[in-house]
Amino acid sequence: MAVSYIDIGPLFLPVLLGLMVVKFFMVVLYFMHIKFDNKLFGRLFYIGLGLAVFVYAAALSTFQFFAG
Amino acid sequence: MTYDLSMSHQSPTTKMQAVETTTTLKSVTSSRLVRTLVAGSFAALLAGCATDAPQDTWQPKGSNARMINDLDWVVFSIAGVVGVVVFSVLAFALWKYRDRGQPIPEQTHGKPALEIGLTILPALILVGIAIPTVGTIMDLAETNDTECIVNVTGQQWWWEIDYPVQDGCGGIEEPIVTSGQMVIEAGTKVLVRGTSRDVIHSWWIPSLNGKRDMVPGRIHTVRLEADEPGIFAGQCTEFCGLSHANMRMEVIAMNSTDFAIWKANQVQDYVAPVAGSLAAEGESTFISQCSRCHQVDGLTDSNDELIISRPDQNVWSGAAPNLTNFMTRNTFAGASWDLLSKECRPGVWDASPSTIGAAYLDGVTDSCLNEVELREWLRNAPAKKPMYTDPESLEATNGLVRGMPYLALSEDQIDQLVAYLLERK
Amino acid sequence: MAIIERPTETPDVTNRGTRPAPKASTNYGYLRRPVETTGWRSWAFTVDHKKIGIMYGAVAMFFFILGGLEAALIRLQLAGPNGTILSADKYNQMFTMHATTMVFLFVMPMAAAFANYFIPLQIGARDVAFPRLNALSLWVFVFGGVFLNTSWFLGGGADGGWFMYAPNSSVPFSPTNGVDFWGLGLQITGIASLVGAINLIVTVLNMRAPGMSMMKMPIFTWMAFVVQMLLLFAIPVITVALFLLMFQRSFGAQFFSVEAGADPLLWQHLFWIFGHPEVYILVLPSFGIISEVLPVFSKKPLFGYPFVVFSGAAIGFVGWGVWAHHMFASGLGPVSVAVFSVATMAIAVPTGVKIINWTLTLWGGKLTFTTAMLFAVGLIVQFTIGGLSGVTHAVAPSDTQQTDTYYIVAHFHYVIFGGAVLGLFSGFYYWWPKVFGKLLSESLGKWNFWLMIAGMNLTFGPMHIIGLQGQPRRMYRWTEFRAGQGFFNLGFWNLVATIGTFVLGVGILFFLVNIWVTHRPNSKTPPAPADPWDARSLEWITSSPPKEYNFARTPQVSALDEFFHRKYEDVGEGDKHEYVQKMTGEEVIQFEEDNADPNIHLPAPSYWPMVLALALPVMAYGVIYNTLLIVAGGAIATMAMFGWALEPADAEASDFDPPVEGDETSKELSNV
Amino acid sequence: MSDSLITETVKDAVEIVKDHADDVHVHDVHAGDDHSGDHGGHHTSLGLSNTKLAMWLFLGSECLLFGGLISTYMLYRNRHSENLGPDQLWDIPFTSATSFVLLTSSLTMVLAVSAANRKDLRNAKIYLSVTALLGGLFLAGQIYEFTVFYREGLGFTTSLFSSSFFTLTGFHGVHVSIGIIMLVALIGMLSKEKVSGDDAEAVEMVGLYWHFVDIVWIIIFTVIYLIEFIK
Repeated sequence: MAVSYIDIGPLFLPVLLGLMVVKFFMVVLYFMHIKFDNKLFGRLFYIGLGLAVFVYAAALSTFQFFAG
Repeated sequence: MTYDLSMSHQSPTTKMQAVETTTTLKSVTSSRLVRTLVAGSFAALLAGCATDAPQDTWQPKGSNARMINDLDWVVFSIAGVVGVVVFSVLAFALWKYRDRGQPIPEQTHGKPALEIGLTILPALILVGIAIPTVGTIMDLAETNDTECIVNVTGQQWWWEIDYPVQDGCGGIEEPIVTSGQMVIEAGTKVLVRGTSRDVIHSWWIPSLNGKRDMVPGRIHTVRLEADEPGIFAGQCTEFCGLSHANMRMEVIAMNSTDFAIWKANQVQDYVAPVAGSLAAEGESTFISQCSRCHQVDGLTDSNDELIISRPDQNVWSGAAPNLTNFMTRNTFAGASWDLLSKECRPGVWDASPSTIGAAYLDGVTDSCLNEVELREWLRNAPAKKPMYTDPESLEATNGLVRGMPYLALSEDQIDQLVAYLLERK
Repeated sequence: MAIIERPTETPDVTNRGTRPAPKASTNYGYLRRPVETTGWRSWAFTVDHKKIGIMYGAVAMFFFILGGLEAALIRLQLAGPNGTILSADKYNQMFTMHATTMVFLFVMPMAAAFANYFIPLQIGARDVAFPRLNALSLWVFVFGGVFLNTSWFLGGGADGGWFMYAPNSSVPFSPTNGVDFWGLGLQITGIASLVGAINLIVTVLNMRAPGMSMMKMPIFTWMAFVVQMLLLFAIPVITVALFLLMFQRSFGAQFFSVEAGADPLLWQHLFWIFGHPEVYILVLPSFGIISEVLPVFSKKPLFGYPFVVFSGAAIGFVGWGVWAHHMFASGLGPVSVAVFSVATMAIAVPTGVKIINWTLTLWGGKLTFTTAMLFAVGLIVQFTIGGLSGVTHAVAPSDTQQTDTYYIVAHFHYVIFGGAVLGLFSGFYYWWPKVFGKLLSESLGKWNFWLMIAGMNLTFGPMHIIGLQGQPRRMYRWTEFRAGQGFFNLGFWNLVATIGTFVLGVGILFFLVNIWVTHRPNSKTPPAPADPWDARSLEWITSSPPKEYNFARTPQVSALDEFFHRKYEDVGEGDKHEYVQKMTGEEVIQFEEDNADPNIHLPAPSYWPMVLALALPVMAYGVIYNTLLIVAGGAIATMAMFGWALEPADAEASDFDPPVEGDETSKELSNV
Repeated sequence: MSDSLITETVKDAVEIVKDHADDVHVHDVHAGDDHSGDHGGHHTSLGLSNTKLAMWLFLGSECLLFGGLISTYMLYRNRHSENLGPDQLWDIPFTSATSFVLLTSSLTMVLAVSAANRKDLRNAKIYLSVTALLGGLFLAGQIYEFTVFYREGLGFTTSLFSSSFFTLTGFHGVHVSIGIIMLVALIGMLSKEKVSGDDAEAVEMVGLYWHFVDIVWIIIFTVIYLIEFIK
């Protein structure tokens, strides 16, 4: 959390999101045993995760490209 | 209005065959063959049965609609050919391989090379369609070349059309506000900027361009250009509630001289009715019954003060049609009913491009008024066009009406109002 | 949870739970298990996937008729200009509820009926992975559907269209409770779909008979599997949208209030991200059904099985990238429109692959035109027309002329009626003897087929013309001024469409008559033979109707089209093929029964699924009428969940009435 | 992530097609060989636990649910009145603390699962209790935070920002609450030996759910709270 208080300028967002992703996958891979368990469990979960990231990113980006 | 006999003749018979399906097993092949043929000439058929429906999407009368139509023909032809091929192969297989006591066929699970080939083929066809499609999308989105700006605002259930002050449109020095009918100059590229005051509506003049939703909180643009003078009908096509079916609009294109006359007329000073006339009584009825919502520019009250309507205090969408030049339009109530009587209507609507401007500018005269329906409307508007005016639903809108309420006008008052409105030119 | 088939001699392979199963009598409170084998209780509390499948089908059929009546009213209203049969308000409710009913209460549950009944049979399982969850899905769907339709009696149905665009769905624009019923009803049926999806996916992945690899699975199971994956991921998206709508309408949130700065396109994105996969959810099960039927009546395997499987999966995946083609006119920028337009064309490729494969399945076959086969061929023809008109509005500029007109109505009815519904009917005729032990009449079936085909083409064919000539949809009336001139004007085609509706209705009536004729008390229809169609897949290697435990012994699978290969042998040499019958279907089944498994263990019925399902509409009424009901419903749900968790999957012998003696509970399963 | 997923899937697909093309009648009894389980055996075709498969499917589905709510928030996060936006309201040190509490509960959940796997039910129950307690603490923090916001004038219906914020965090809170109920029920059922089926598996299932709720919060905390500091 200390990161919040150090001014690293334009790097802030990527670093923050990078840390988020790292932490996310640490929990999924180790705490939730995806790394050690049968691959199928992970695949089923990643399909959902991937679809979510894809469709919602695409939907939000159409609001950005909105050109009248 | 011409009725193209050469085109409409061959179609009906073939079409009837298409829908006549026999019910015996024997005729599987024959009826399927018929359907195959029909599917093959699908595109031709649909054009064939054109009956000059005013909203026909396949009779473009402007540049954008023509761009779309050109693409349509390519796509429909390709689809037609694919359909013919598929149905021919299918019909042949059904006939050739019907059970005639042949032995059990080889239990083949397929031929990968054939499969891959037959996967690539449709992909190539679609690439062929995709390229002109993307090009057309970009061309249609072009708005930099427009020469005139007209704003449209949808609300339940009519379109307000206004012309902001601009150098375009041949110069507009004073804003013009009208409703239901958009008047433009033929051959001019018009930029329509649209939005909505309540729910989503959609602006669609099929013979000029495809539709575009007009969304509250956003401004969407669409480009219109009419080749020649004429009346081009359209309709709201995004479901917008109770009276969605009664929300229409027209675009009237005229030559530059006529358009200049129309513009000048729209900003004319108010002419009060002759004192003591029926119309003068109508003016006071209008002030007492209508002017809270409907604006008539230049109308003054007994203290000679301008009357400013406040539809925002009475109507949920916050607007009501401006009636200053009511009788210069030839439809009313969301362009759902004609102001012109049945007898006079063709004189304007079916006029040739060279005369239509003048015919339209004549407006609605005493003898040509569709008095029956206008009176019905004044007598009980919600009965003619469903609107939310019952107390139960008014609660949800803080007592504001949606659409025009029942005003309980007497027949005398209606007489007066009709007389008054007839002078609003 | 319920491991439903475990021969006693097999050790617990998971090596985990070693404690003996808890005693039923001491574990789950006051209610004795409902173990009746006859009467309504044997249906209401069953966990048997076959009974659940039949009930799904019956309820869906009821809603089909209801939705059909709604359609008939719509068409009557539009038969002539200025129709007066329905008011504008009632008309708007009618088309909203027609679409909602047909999509959510007919096609989806009917596909669920087939999936429930046939997936376990086709993969050689004794039941689904979670039998009680299966019962929960059924009852949640039934109560959800009933809840949704009670709106007719409580102030009117929803009137915003099945797409329910914001802000027209907000309270000021739709002040009755119709939209609330709609939103909550879909939430409830969504739960049914989600639970069912998880259940069936686990079943397919984990309950296959020995030897049945994924690529030896019958094609219907494959397509149903893809559908369940689509449901699994699509339902939560509509759930979000419906929650936002509920918060907007019932709790004053601002999600779609433009005055507060909301963007109405948010709803459209959420709705169509769900809505487009939904289209494939509707048609893929029928694709699966006819992919079973065509090979059987062509005496030939499905051509290019792996291609059909992967094109099905590809449709499933690409289907997630095309939702915005429902929004070409809604004001997306040209870049987005171009991207989605091209993506939409891409999805035509796998769809085309399917049509090509079906045609090549027929090619070189030995075709018999039974009713099931006619419906399957009918699907190919009608769906192809729908597919081709679909390509014409994948082209975004053309779509701006076509969208929201009757051309679109024509298109999706060719796709959904011509695709999904004809496929379901093919399935009815093909599997009727499997499910009910009697063959439906073929001659009535042919009347049924030809009237439906004639009816649908008369109804939906003219809509192409009506639409391209500019008649928008969702209008409670049309006028002569916009109908064009001449005899073949829009008025003529509107009338033809209405007449077609009644032809279609008569066609469907023939189906109901067929059922009646076959099953009426003094019917002369003999029991169907065990293998009436010379079928190819696993569900036929058991009696018709199947016993509670499905298979006398768990089948060993060694081939795609296992049943065919057990019956026929290729005695040809080299490239020459000659097939001789080594066993009849009856003999194959007899052989299996002679080698029956000694112990079969099935789960016992339960009250809890129904109780839990009942809690949901109670809570939903609470949202509309009184918060106290939410609390009451929540309490019922909590009680049901605890009762469920504490109830063992299998009943004790002493729970039966009269108590079952000794080991017999786990033998023949007369108990379930 | 998705890259390797795609290559893996394609690889499998190729193998399956190859296997299929070789000989469709081949007698293969190694069902679902592409992912044969650790446990072997044949009472499920993959040798996997039905319940665990179901749980992962459910969690995959939940990604789409939270994705929709997060997207709604992202779209509307700037639509609020001048002085009632995230910058004025967020108390990052406080939320960091409650986030830390929730993350810690994931650790105790792992310990509970591992204890249950060792059949050490006593410790498992202790760790489950600590997990529930930490979850409760997080929830209490969230409720406190909500009341502070409310007192500063941010109601559910105040603005688009407030509606979508409360909906998103509220949904997460409901998930945490359900998790706590599951934990407490599990502790009770373990004590009275009423878990139908396998104890360790039951603990693992609740654990998977709990970790998921935790990783959702990782995303929420980043994109909703921390990201406001870019401005």
